[in-house]
Amino acid sequence: MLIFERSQAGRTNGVQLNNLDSNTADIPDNLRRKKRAILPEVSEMQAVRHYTGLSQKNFSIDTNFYPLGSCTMKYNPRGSNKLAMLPGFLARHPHAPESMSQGFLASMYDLQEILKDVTGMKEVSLTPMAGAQGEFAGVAMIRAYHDANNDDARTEIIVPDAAHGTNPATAVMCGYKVKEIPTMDNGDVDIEALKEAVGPQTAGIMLTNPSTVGVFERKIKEIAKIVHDAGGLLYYDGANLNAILGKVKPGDMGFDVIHMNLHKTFSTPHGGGGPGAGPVGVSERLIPFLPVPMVAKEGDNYRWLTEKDRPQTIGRLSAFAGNAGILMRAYIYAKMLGRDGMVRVSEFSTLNANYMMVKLKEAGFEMAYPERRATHEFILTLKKEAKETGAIAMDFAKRLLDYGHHAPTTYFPLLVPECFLIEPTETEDMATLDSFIEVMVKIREEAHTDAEMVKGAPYTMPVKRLDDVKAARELDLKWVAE
Amino acid sequence: MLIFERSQAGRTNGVQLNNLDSNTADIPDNLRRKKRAILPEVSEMQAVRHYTGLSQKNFSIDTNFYPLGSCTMKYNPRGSNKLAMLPGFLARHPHAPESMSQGFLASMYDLQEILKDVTGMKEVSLTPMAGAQGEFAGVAMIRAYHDANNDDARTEIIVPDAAHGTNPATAVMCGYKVKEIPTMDNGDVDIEALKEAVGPQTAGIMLTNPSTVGVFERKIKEIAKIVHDAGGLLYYDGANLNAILGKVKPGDMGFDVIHMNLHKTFSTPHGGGGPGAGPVGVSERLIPFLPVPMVAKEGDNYRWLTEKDRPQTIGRLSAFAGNAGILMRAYIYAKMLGRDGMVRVSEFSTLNANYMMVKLKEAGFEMAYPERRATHEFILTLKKEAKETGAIAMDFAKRLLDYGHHAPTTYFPLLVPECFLIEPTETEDMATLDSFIEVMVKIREEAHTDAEMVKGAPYTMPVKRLDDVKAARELDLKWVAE
Amino acid sequence: MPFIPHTEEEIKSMLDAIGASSIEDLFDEIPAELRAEGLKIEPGMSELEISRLMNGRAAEDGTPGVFVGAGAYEHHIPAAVWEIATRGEYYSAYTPYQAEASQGTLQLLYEFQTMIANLTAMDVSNASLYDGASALAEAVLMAVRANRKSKSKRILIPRTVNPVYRQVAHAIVRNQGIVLEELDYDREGGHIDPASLPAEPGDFTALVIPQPNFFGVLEEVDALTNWAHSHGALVIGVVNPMAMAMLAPPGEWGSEGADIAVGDGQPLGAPLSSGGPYFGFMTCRQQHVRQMPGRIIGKTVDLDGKTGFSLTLQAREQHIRRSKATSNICTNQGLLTTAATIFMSIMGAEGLEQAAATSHANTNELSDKLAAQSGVSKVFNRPVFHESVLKFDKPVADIQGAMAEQNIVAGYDMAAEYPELAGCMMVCVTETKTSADIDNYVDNFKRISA
Amino acid sequence: MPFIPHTEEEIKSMLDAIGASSIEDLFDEIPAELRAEGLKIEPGMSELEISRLMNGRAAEDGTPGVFVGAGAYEHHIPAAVWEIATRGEYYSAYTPYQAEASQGTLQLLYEFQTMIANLTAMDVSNASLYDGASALAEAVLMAVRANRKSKSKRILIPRTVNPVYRQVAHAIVRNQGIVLEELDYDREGGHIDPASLPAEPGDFTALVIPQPNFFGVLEEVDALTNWAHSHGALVIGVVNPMAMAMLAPPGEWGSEGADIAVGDGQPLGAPLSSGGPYFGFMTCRQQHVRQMPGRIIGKTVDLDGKTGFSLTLQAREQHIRRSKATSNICTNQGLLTTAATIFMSIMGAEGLEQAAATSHANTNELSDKLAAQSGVSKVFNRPVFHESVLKFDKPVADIQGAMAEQNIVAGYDMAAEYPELAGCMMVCVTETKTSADIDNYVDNFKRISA
Ligand SMILES: Cc1ncc(COP(=O)(O)O)c(C=O)c1O
Ligand SMILES: Cc1ncc(COP(=O)(O)O)c(C=O)c1O
Repeated sequence: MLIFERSQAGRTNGVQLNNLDSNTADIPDNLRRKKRAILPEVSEMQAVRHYTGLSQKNFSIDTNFYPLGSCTMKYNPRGSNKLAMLPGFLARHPHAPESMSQGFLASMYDLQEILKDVTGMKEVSLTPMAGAQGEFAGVAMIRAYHDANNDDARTEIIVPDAAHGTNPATAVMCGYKVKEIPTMDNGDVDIEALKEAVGPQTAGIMLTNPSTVGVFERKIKEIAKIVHDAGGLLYYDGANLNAILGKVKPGDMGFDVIHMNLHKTFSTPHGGGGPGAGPVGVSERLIPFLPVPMVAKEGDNYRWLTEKDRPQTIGRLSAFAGNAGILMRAYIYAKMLGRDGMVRVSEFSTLNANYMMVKLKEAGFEMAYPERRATHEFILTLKKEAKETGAIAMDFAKRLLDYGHHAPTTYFPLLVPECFLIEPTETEDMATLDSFIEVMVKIREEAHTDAEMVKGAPYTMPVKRLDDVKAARELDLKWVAE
Repeated sequence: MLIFERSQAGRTNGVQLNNLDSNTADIPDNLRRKKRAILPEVSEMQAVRHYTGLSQKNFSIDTNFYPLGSCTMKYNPRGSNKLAMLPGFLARHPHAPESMSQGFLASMYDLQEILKDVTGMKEVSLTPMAGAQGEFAGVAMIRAYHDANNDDARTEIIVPDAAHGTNPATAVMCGYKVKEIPTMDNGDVDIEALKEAVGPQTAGIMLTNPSTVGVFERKIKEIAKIVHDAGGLLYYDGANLNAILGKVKPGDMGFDVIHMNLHKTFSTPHGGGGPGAGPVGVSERLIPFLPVPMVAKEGDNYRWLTEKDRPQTIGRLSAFAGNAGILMRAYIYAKMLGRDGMVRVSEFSTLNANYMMVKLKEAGFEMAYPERRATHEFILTLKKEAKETGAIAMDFAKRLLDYGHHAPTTYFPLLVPECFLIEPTETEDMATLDSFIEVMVKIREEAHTDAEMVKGAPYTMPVKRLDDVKAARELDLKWVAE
Repeated sequence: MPFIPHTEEEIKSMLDAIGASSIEDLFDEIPAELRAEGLKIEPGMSELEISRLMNGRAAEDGTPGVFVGAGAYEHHIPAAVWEIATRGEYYSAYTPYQAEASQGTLQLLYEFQTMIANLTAMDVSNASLYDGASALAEAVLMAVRANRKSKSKRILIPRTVNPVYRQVAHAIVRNQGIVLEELDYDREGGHIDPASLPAEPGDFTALVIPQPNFFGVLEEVDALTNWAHSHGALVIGVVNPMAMAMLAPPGEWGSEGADIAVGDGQPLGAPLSSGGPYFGFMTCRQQHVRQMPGRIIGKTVDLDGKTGFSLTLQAREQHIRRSKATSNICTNQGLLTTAATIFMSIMGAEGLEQAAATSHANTNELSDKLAAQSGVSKVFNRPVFHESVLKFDKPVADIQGAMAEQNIVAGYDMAAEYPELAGCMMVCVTETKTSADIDNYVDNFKRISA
Repeated sequence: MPFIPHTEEEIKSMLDAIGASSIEDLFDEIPAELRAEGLKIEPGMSELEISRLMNGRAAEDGTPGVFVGAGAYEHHIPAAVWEIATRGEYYSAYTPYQAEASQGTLQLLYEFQTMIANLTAMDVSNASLYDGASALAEAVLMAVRANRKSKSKRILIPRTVNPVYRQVAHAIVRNQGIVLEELDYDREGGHIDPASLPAEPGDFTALVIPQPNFFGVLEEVDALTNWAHSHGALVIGVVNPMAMAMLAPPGEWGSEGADIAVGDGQPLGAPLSSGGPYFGFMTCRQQHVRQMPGRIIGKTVDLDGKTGFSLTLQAREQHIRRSKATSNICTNQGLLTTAATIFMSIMGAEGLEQAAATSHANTNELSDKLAAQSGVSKVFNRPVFHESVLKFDKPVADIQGAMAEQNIVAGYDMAAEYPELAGCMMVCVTETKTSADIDNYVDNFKRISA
């Protein structure tokens, strides 16, 4: 039932009304709203009951194993939430003077410093509001750099075919053409293809390392050289940074610019779709172009860095300074981890992934890159199962829900048929991993004995399988009173 | 699965450990614990997931209609919770000096004043920690009063047979014998029986008004006179105070002492079994006996009243000053209601109850007191249905759960066979009441067509009907490792 | 180990299963020369320790009296909003890709879309964008895609639009050859005077109309909308959603209504929180829905014909369309739309209206009282909505500084973005303030000006 | 209308259904002469208004440095504890009378019982009582029921038991002819010297043993337990549950262990909160379980044989047994046991141990540093646990007052309850304090004594 269907004309929530007859006579009639907007008219309890009830229809990290590859669904510490929501932080207006903002600015400054250390980059700007905006900032900086050098022949960005969709979409938003290069059977970038692809038209390359196929790009130094020699810059998509924290630094691999998905690696909540935070870090030569504002420390004092300090900045990407409350959560998380905790993230996420990969392999599942180590994630292909039983990866995914596990990422990257990209993360315990593996074996058995049943899954969710085609064809995007 | 079954020896929650090697060498060996207590060894995420999952197995006001008669399950405003949990309140140590406690003391003082106004009593002590402790305080004061008068022949407390179990149990705790008097067919106390019961042995009478059978005791003035004339005092069980807020005051009815269940009338959370708050209010003559501490205002200053100020007090009932955080919530709620809101509580809880009663009567259900107005609650008897179909009140109750409504109070008061004591409260909307009525009709149909099915209910809960006999016979009260 | 559940025994048995002798072995594909030497950051803190640190920092910033808006507004948020929104099931869920296991979030977002579409009186809404500023950038890009008749990629954007919004839009669209052309405002009215618009503006793709504008001044939205439409341009409204409870919504501007409306959802349940997270919203006419960026939820049915909700029109999005997507946007502000949906449900239209009206009246009260002081005057003569620009004889920075010492955030200094408004400060007083607070402001002001 | 969902139309149609012309009619059974004239309290406040009021009051009391225990201890509480405990499904549920719809609370309480029984090393636990003080009263009543051999109703209770606990026990049990007879303590040790116990104490029903005692001093629990048992009396332990992570638990005292153990659960996840809500716990030997007051949860099976949990042994309780019940207790501290269960799960035994050990060491640090000042000395020479009584030359009230001005709650004045300890103050320093905090205390102390 929709909240609108619980609504009753004339119902109000007295305790949220100010009971004031405020004078608004100065607003001219022609600019006034004529008819009240249709919003729910429910009591506070009705709203609480409705949205509490709805919440229970969700899977979430707080209730389920959620091994979504690339998305990094790990425990979101409640301490981060509570502390980021301290009244003093929530009450701070973004235009409050610096003298009234030292606690906040100190935290942002410290976070910049932490991110510099873990990425090996020279400077960091926190302002991008998610990974994709970080990518935008990064590629825009690459462009600004070439523009500053009057190097306007560089019109192409190279992107591996396995890349996340945000990569090519970002390149286009920055006015670039996208040149795709293939991934080899062993999961590495095809170096020969890369050599052919680069040239004076190359503005740069966008890479994820570990890559989106769940392996570490071993030839990264060679790739860096090829691109740099051609005059291009290297962009690092930090979605998988959690796999290498404290082990390798993107700066050391030769990257010029990097974004970090703090909502992944630094475990801020995904909130059913955000908010995120996508800070960018750069090597020396891109410093002038970083988006503003940033935070500087002068003596014991913190202050904003703006266009005045950075005249070559690519500019601003948000009305204020990005998703500050999310940056706070990331900062708190980083402080709780500290030096050793950072390394443990990469170590135990890698341990968990390799354990699952080996166990699933033993159980007879086929890996996309069987010769490779898993990083923090790995890819399994169900093409054999699909062929033998007719139950495809999507069916396995839906059936997993019935067993209480969220499905891994399906059909990404696109180059591996019927694939599951599985990322357990470091916060899951062995018993949970074993349970997932057991369930996978069980579903395969079910597919062999009763494929139709598996293809009809799920059965235990609030709804059965949904008709996405109808959703797109007969668009119904808002409730309208009958 | 129990939390202990998720436990794994050697697992710790690093972020909650202080990582300190504290010196405790001064504690002698013979007084030290030898073996670590078996507590869960789970990660924070495991605990969060476990207890989030468990919570979803509960019905609650935030998720379901919960018309438990006498218990008053109404909306617990989230504002009360948030404000009572402000850091400044949570951090206050009960032994903090008065100079550091004025904000807290002011709130408690104001609450005392509000409760005096709504009950018509002369003074109020907030310290009892629930209704039953308020009852204890009240009856203990009656005893202290007689003792102070050297009137030691008074050994009996009169209690109607419909009274809540805490009433007779309390009388006994105060060293009294309990004399039961019957309830008449119209729901009123049997005045003739009362007249016979009173005498020089009468210490007092405990009454609930509206009574536990859901009607207003019309002869209350006469009852008061009879008991007072016999030298006894009148105790008012305030569990149903919500029914008469702003309409009648117990003080005006002639009561000498009253407890209030703030967790009912003032909508503090029931928390799966508490905490409550059971302040007591008294007429002039019992003031000296009130339990301490209380709060006094002197000029602009607030201070504690203790044994020093009240040498005749019955004493203390808790280590500090009762369930302070719950009193805070009640205070905040009372302030939000204010003068008019208080009256609306009684008006709309009464409207809802009468509406349901009439509608259920129309639908053919039998009322225990069909000639009477419902107060904020009313009693329906399913004895006809039980006889005709074999499905008893308990079966109806369990089947209601399948339809998403919590069952009303069943088999209380004991004098009405197969009864439901139904209290919708003022915070439920008409559509919800209609839905409950509809479901009742449906269940009755089911009972007629398939009684076995109804007797097997519920079917949609996390467990089917539980074996209470086994629970009591083969006691298993804690988990033990195998 | 913080957040890691592994026991020594489990680690051993997992390594055995893998056939590795140490966790270190699992990193053997990383070239040795790349391996980091370890981090320099400090050791980890316990929750107790970080609590002490953060409590200290929060206390340092305190909870001042806020009398500034300029894009972020301190409205009362019912306690229920965040107590529900931070329930783990909302807080710690991912984007609802597996619809059957995400009906909570999906239905909520469908309700959100309905509420925002109704508030703006537009046909359809998406399920959020990052913030108001970036939403304007997306609206510009969308207008260029949607207005196929216009070839100029020329967007007219008044200077009365929030200056940072304009900067953000510029930063985001500039690389695609789109030109943002400023329209200057009327110095008396603080608005875009329709009479000043050129009769022959040449080809342009869209006109941006703010309501209220950055100065709080109300624009003549009907005339502006009709003018743009008469020249074949689209209209992009930039609105404050709280104001929509009182002001004519973009869907009703002029004879045909705006084509796209965007804004920042912050007033709908997001705490000030140093500027974020907030959320951007975007609504449009039905015919443009396939050009809309961001996630969109649709109603559908399951195998049994039961109603359900899922992400729809995904063929616009980057994960399907890659370089041909309407935007690169992926993760955005889910949790904030959750809070906003609960907020709007609890407040209702009447609650929004009262909050808006009280804020408006409070701002008038303060600006009237200030303007009654010598050396202070109102800058614009047009009607405003809950924001007001005042001119002071005394330097604005001095006023701000002195008021800060009284724990008051006094206002927004106009000089940086509007050199012609040097000496001017903009104030905003929401419903969270009482007359006593306003008098306290004025008293302090008098003291520091004396 | 605050919290009332009725619309005018609904009210009308409900009244029509009832056949009443106004809501007022529904009160027609109340005799007219009793009708109240209305209330004098103030009109209602909106949530915004009450927020302002309460924020102001909370700020007034502030967040001082707390260096006092004496029955309430400021321990760190992981954020997860109350974020989960205040989920509506726990927060707004009733006592789990309908077991099938309350498995969440019921299983949690079964887990709670296990944890508390394990912490105290006793056989069984109930699901809570009001607080530690009233739990002691209930334990006394229970001992009288359980010890059928003793007829005296005479309970020996050391003066080292928290004085308020003794007062509460007295207030609650006095009307039943039960006598609480005090045992005096050793002035040097601050404990009950086993050597001082009478060889022929006469019939007594039970001995109460605190551990640690109110002074923080450790009692010789083994000797005391054996002495009581040798005289046919039961032993009631009163313990701090956090201390149980380090100290021998009541179940292991003497050769047979205590018979009943009670205490206040506050250290297990309850914030100080001005003294409540906390919770009392009670554990006992299996053979006494039917004498136990309060709710008890048992494990059982459902119709399909699946494990489930329900309230059990209800025949002890007032709602079944009425005047013959073991206690009148009904509603008690459910939400606090919920928090405590989550707290213990997250902390684990090791977490409790560390918190206890750090508190202990911190208290020693402070009391050593204070005792090193001139005019200050430790009062007792026996080992303590995380609480320490010190004697001062300067009046205690002056110290408390001067420290309060430095935002420090300095300690507990012993004089009121122990006249012989006039001039003494008891301090307690939990793990929430650092050495810097302790030094700050000492520095302030030096300054004010100078
Ligand atoms: C590999 C990769 N790159 C980029 C992104 C985009 O990040 P965001 O969703 O924060 O915009 C994602 C996340 O979905 C990703 O997995
Ligand atoms: C009529 C009546 N009296 C007394 C009580 C006891 O109150 P409490 O549960 O707060 O101890 C109750 C509540 O259950 C009740 O309904």
